[in-house]
Amino acid sequence: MVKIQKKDFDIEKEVQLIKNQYSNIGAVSLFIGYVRDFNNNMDVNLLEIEVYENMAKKELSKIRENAVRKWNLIDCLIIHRYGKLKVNDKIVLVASFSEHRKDSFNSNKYIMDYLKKNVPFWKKETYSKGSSWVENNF
Amino acid sequence: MVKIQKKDFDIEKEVQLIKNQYSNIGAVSLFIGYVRDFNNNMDVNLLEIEVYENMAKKELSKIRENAVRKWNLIDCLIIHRYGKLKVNDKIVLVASFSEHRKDSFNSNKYIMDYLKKNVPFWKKETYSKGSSWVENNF
Amino acid sequence: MKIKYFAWIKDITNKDYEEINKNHPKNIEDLKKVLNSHYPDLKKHMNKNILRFAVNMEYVSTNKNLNSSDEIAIFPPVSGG
Amino acid sequence: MKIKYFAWIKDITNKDYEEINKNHPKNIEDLKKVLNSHYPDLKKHMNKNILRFAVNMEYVSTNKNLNSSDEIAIFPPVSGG
Repeated sequence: MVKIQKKDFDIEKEVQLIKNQYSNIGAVSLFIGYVRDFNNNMDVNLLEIEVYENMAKKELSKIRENAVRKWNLIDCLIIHRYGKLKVNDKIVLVASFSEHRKDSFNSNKYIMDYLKKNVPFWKKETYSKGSSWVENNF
Repeated sequence: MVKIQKKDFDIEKEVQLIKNQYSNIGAVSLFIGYVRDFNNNMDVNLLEIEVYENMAKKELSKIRENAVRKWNLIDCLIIHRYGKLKVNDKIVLVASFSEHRKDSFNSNKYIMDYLKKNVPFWKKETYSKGSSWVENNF
Repeated sequence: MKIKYFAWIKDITNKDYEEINKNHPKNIEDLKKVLNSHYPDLKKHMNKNILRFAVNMEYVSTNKNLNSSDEIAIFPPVSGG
Repeated sequence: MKIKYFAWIKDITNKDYEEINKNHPKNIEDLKKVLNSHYPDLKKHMNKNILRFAVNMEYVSTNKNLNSSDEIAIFPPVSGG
């Protein structure tokens, strides 16, 4: 499943919702991205995330399906938030569900790498003085 | 932190306990291992995990410290359960906390690989007929 | 034809989107010329080749032909995750 | 000297641990001989070189000397995680 939402999420609940459906899941790899207090040596007060929602949904669904096929995943969940976020808030969750850990690990990394490069979200950071659009480093 | 315990754990709570202490965490990688319903083509009813507790704690602490040093992690949490577990129960959690995702990903994989090979836990599966000690596949 | 702008492109165009319904650009290169002429501040970015184009929510990297019903998006490198 | 057994080793020795307080084995090779003689069913596993030994909770792979105060553990390949 792919979710693009403003609201926060509970990791345990999101994982259990999927885990409860499959007793053959042995391995779950998760990545969670958070808003950091410092970036580019600037003290971040607020992070605004803009999204091209329909295209983001399309891109995330595509990469999710590719990952499921490539690593034979049992399921895969991607959540990305948008709107105004504070320091320490969650931004993104990628959860890969498989029988064995190798597939969950590799697919998780693959999805995050793709997401950072291709899915149309943009971050704008507000500092004590001014603000700027973020460029991703790889 | 390293925890060896009988009881279940809540992923969200365990992650937040650590995340709340550091505003510079941008990336958290998690691995969670679960009891699967099938293993070695046998229908698993019950999984018993035995542990050499003092040595397991020592080994996990050692690998945790190595990972923190090697990838400059902000923190790292390992939880491993023992005792009688049912299908769908959580077995293990490894959580790596870093500024950027590369370090959390790589350390997470490293810890799980080491854990599977060297930390003194043993699984005994009970099937509808009989039981057997598990051998890890890599 | 609908053209959508995102992130700091929007700061230059001063709008989220616009519609061009008559004499719309025939392809992506045409569109770039139209935009450069409407928004002179966009030109230096356009020349650096860092902007990304999507037509109907699919990335395009070639000089694709455009139809009047297309939704085109122009945006800087993404920074989600 | 305390010797601890785990997993299916315990099924062979029929005990979790035992103490050897007089004439204790001087090193790991000595210990292997003593165990093979006390527990004949252990011998075939010992010969296959799959068992792991720890002294005071550290793995040993060489023929380490043993002291009377040592805690030794003998176990099959681990299977946690």
